[in-house]
Amino acid sequence: MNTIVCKVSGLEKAFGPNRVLRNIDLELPSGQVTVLMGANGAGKSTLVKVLCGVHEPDTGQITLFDQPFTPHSPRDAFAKGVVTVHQSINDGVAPDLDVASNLMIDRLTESRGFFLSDRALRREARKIAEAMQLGLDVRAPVSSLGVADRQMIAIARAMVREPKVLILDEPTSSLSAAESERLFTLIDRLRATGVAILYISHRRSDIQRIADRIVSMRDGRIAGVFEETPLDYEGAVTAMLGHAMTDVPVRPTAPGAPVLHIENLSMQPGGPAINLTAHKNEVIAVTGLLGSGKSRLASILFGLEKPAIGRLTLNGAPYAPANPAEAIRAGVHFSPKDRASNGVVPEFDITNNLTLPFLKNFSRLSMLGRGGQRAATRSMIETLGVVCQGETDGIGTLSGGNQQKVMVGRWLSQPCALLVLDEPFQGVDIKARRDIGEHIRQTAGQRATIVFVAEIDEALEIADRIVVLNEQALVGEHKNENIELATLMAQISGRSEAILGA
Amino acid sequence: ADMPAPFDNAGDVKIALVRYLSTGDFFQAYLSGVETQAAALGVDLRVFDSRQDAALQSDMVDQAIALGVDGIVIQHGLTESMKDAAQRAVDAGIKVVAFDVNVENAAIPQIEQSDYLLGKLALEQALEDNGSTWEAGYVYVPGIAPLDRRHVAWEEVKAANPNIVEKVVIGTLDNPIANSNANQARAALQANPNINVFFAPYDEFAKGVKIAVDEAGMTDQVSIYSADVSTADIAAMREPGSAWKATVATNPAVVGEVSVRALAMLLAGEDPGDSVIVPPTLITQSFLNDKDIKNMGDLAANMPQFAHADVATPDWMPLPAR
Amino acid sequence: MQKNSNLIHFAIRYGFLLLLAGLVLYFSIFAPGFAGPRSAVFVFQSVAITGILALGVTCTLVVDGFDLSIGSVATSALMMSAYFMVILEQPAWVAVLACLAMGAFVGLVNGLLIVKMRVPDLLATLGMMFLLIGLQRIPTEGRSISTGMALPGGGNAEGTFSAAFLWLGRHRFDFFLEKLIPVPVIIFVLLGVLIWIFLHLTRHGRLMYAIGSNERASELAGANVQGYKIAAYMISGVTASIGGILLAARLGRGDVASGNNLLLDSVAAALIGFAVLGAAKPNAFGTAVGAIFVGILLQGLTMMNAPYYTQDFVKGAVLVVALVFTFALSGRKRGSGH
Amino acid sequence: MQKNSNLIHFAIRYGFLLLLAGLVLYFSIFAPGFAGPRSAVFVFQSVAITGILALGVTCTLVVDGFDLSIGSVATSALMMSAYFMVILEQPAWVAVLACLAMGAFVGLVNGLLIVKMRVPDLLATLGMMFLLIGLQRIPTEGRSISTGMALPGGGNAEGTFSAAFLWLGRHRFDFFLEKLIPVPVIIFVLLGVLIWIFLHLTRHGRLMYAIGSNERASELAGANVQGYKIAAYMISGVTASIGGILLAARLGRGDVASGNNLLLDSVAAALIGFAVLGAAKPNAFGTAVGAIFVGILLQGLTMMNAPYYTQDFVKGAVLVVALVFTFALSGRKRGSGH
Ligand SMILES: Nc1ncnc2c1ncn2[C@@H]1O[C@H](COP(=O)(O)OP(=O)(O)OP(=O)(O)O)[C@@H](O)[C@H]1O
Ligand SMILES: Nc1ncnc2c1ncn2[C@@H]1O[C@H](COP(=O)(O)OP(=O)(O)OP(=O)(O)O)[C@@H](O)[C@H]1O
Ligand SMILES: [Mg+2]
Ligand SMILES: [Mg+2]
Repeated sequence: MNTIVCKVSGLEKAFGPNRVLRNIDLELPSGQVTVLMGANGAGKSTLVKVLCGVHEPDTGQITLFDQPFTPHSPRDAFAKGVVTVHQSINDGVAPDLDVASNLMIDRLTESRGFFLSDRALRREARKIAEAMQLGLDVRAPVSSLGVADRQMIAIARAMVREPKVLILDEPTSSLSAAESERLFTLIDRLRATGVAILYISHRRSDIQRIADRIVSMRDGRIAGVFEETPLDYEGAVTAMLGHAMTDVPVRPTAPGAPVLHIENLSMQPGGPAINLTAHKNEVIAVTGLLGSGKSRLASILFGLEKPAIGRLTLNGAPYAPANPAEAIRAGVHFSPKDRASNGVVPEFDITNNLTLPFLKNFSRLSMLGRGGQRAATRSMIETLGVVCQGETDGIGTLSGGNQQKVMVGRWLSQPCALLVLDEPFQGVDIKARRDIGEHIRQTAGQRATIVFVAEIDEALEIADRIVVLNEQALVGEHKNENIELATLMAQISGRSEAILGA
Repeated sequence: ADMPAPFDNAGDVKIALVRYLSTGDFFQAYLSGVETQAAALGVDLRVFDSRQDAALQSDMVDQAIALGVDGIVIQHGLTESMKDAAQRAVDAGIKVVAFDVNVENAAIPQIEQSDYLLGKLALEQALEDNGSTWEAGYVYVPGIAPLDRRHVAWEEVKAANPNIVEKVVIGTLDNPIANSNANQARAALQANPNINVFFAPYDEFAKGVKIAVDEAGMTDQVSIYSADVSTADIAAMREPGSAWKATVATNPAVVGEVSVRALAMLLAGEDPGDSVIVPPTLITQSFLNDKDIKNMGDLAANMPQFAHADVATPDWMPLPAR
Repeated sequence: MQKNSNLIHFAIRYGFLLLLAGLVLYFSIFAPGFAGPRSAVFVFQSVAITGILALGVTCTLVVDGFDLSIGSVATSALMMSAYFMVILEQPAWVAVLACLAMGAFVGLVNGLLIVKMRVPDLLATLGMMFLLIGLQRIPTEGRSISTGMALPGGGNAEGTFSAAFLWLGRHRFDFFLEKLIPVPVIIFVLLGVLIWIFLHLTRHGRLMYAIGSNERASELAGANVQGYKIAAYMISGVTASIGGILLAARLGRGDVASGNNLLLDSVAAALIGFAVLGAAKPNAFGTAVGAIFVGILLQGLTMMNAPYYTQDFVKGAVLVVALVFTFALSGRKRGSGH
Repeated sequence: MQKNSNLIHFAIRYGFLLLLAGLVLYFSIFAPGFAGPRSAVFVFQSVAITGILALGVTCTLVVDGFDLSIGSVATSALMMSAYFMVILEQPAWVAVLACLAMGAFVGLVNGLLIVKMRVPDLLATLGMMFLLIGLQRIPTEGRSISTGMALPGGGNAEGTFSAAFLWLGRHRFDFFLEKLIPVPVIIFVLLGVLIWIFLHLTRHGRLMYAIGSNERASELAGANVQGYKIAAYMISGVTASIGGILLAARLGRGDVASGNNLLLDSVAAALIGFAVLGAAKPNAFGTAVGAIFVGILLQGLTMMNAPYYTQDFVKGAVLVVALVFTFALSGRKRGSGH
């Protein structure tokens, strides 16, 4: 029998009137991966933050190896062997420092020595990077890396610490399949050494791959614990939602008039040429590995970057936006990935965050009409099911998934010619993903829609047509009907060049 | 040509002016006096500006020594920081005079504009105009050497005239000085509506007090006495009904000339005396009005004792054009 | 518990205003002559110029910038207006327009340095500050400018500060009482209302706050980030030059001065503004209240005959206490995601 | 293309140092007496105190803070050391220790205000600045302190600045030439090396940079963020008080008016440091070079007989140009993902 490493009982936590954790009992056995499931805003991250010393609980006990455990700071928790990778990537790395320092920050905080040898630091860091198969130059500044690499750095740092309890809060939300798999292999290794792992995710594939037991949370309560093999995933989902989920298969609709032509576009000088046409009433999912060029393509569509060559036409007119403002004026809406850096305005409430790009629509002679803003926000909160106290809540008080809903809702709130969404489901729970997907499909008739997703499940759930990018080349196109998953996977990973011609 | 050595070869004589304070009209005029006298002598003048950094000022003396100058004029500064530096200069065989700073050195003549007398003369005029019973306002910022010396005169006059009631003391050196003091004076007048004499022994202070008096509508009631003068001050004193009744001043340009002349005498082996005092002049509002004086030039033209000081003027000394 | 948090909420929101009211009450009782409309107007008058500068700083703070050059812009405007009228003998409106243009130009250069050349704001505006302090003294070789002054080229300056110009600094409008409200106060209040409307009621202001909170997100939401940042520095430059013009009109001469105190006092006012109504961010109303707060404090202390050095001390103490109060109670941090 | 980018890289890294070298060359040729060991020592001496303060500011900049109170800490130390020796008649070491303790205490209070009370750094240190400016004048009612001064309570101050204390500011060590290198220069260089080692070669320094780059991430990684921030302000307070002590030792008197420009000049030095070796972030070596740069510029200009007001102008112009150069070329921004 596995020993219980960490035990939580009767835990309560409230933010003002909002009771976020209610009477939580939880056990983390050694050598097992406990997956915590719960809708956005259920209280998962809050529970994590209590465990790792960011928040103090109102009442309740935590024990670690049967000793009372009351961490007052992350430092405290660290020292006792509770290591956490947080949900927000921005909470993971110091961008102005190089990779080596970032991999070693936590060691620096507790080493006894006074002096620091950069060479030794880099040597250690290289070891970590190798062990975790990071493949990064440890001298590179983190500010030059993308989110996925940043996330991997934070994960790598946590995993090599020989933790007793490892907490991973949605670690794969910005990773692609290959990296995720790498992560899972490492988790397997840690599991084998007897570490108790708490893993939070909304992704079915992750959960099925990694879980030894599932704990479902609903509205701040534990709604069910599933430990018998085979794990009852459906049951866990039902417990976390309070009702069962039914699969609604996508029925591809007939595409309307063409909206966007991408003609012979190369992202880099000498890169492969891309041709793609997006139609009205059509949802295209672009999928591919990390670094395959998805974000790059999305940036080009929104005027953030210039293609090396090629041209774009939007509704028949040449389209070459110089900046986001021009793109929006031309009717292109774009929800970027990495909401914390690129989307959320932390000092604003939900209303101002949601209406930010369209303030002009809510103002007369530049004077803002607060009423209109709030009404529009209320309806979007309703549509997407944002869990909040009201439309004037500060965005920072929302859970990660709900912030993401606001970010997507921002661009759905006004009609447009072309909607581009980069990883719109980052950190969004299954139910909400369905709701948002449905809403996107329902409203797809007025525009063309391109969604960039690394997860195939997500692509299958939303798209009429799935397009595969590999190394900045378009290597496959599929109508979302009876897709051969094996072919799709092969194209994504670029294993079979032969398929290109097909 | 008929000057004593080393001025027979004046082009080779190098002198340095090492300044502590430089910002403001007084210091600008002083500099121009130094420059004109140096030009009249035909010597090479270098100016070191420490901008109110006393430590830097003493370094600058060392710099001047290193530069191999023949004479140094020290303009203002702190006794403690300049004493040693001045001694080093003397040790290096350099002739030194000091303006308005006591470097406690017998070999160094003091040029003074007698701040005490500035205060004293202004207050005597105030007593003459207003009798010996007033409610007074006073502007003072302790710790500033010339103001401290003018303060001595105020203390004396207060002690001698028990019916002078010091109602308020204000004063700040916040920039712009006139504006900040106007704000303070305005508050003081509001709180003490019976004040009838304001002693503001620095023209920036007086300017500020005048603005406050005008704004408070007390122009007829209050009289202002100050020290120092500039073209702008003349205009302010001459405004119709101005409360600014008198000021006492030495001509900073003259003081600058005298400083250089005293140094030249030292260089020529003559003794200007331990202290060279440039006497101040009383300038009243009525005098300015009577003579229709509009600026410093007019003032000098109408007031010979202001325009020139016959101090440190041996026969051979070339003077700037009068 | 609930009650307690309501109390704290109340304290955060109104604590500072209550402090202000308490101060007014205290001085009204203990400082003779403090209470009364003239005295009140005078408080406004004494802070009008700092307040105007502080409003400009507020705009740069909103876009997460900072303008260290305002003090020197104000003194440059002071010198420049005098130069135009006294030495170039131009009419008042030319001098005023030239100063405003100068302020806008300096703001533009600051903005371009920061936005296009990516020089950090503190650095760019510090450099500009030194530049202007030097520049404003070159035309007159460091002398103050007043009618009749000797010109470097020989001869005397013949121009005068025109009555129209002096009116800007000295005229008082009748308002219940005769000759009560001076022009600078009206300009201060007007500018305060204008900037308040701009920052809080228009979409431009909202976008500026968004830029200050997350620049990249705002850019991706289509905001013209560079444009707004430049605009903020231009507003700051123009308000500073307005301050300088009013200063010149009050003093009636071009006074060489460093403007350091103007800078510090107006920054203090803008920062105290954070504490007003628990805003915890730059805001125009708070800035105006902050400026008035400092004015009341200094006025009261002067009336009670406190020596000048205690004024700085009290100013600092009240600033610290007021802010500890606000920030410690409200406990807000820059938003952190999850 | 490659070559071009190499060139740019070179320009970013060494441009500023080349500019410095060019300046030295220019002055050596055109300013008589500029070249030479004594002149070089003057430069160091004239920037030693500013430089020491700037090193402290650098530490607060590293943790993404800012300390506006350093100037007033320095003048407080100046007054305090004089007060201890002249009025309380204490020996030099007591005065020095008291000043250092005062600096550390002020830094601690700043740090606590910022870290525990969550008062924004600019605000907390601005308040502290006003507080200290007032406070340092209260014991002597605003007068300068020198031996023989009249005491407020009657009688005269009998104490003196001891020789040991004055030694700190005035002694010059022989080094090739007799009496060449003054103590403050040695202290400046020592502190520079110390702080450089601390920031760049110890794990504490690295963590401070991490905190400055992302406070939250560092905290979650277990760094004692509050401790380090407080430490940064304490370092800043102590270095500022060292600056004040040296100033007192050079002046030999507690002069209330000294130290006005310390704040801005040392901030300028620290900010110029960003441009050195293309660091684009606060760093001790850059700060020291920045201070020396300003010193050389002013020294050279003085020797070329430039009037004081052109010095500010040139200082500003060079600052702006050097920085535009670095930042525009390097084009770094604070990191954001793709
Ligand atoms: N600092 C805070 N202040 C106020 N409310 C908060 C705060 N942090 C979290 N909450 C609230 O607590 C609830 C739970 O948030 P939490 O982040 O734990 O959700 P979650 O389960 O992690 O959701 P997600 O899957 O979206 O990450 C939400 O309603 C959120 O609004
Ligand atoms: N601004 C940039 N400068 C240099 N290289 C870049 C830049 N942006 C992207 N790249 C590179 O271009 C390639 C495509 O990156 P991109 O971010 O578009 O990939 P992606 O498929 O969106 O991956 P992800 O899953 O991380 O979003 C990567 O090799 C990346 O390193
Ligand atoms: Mg969460
Ligand atoms: Mg990417």
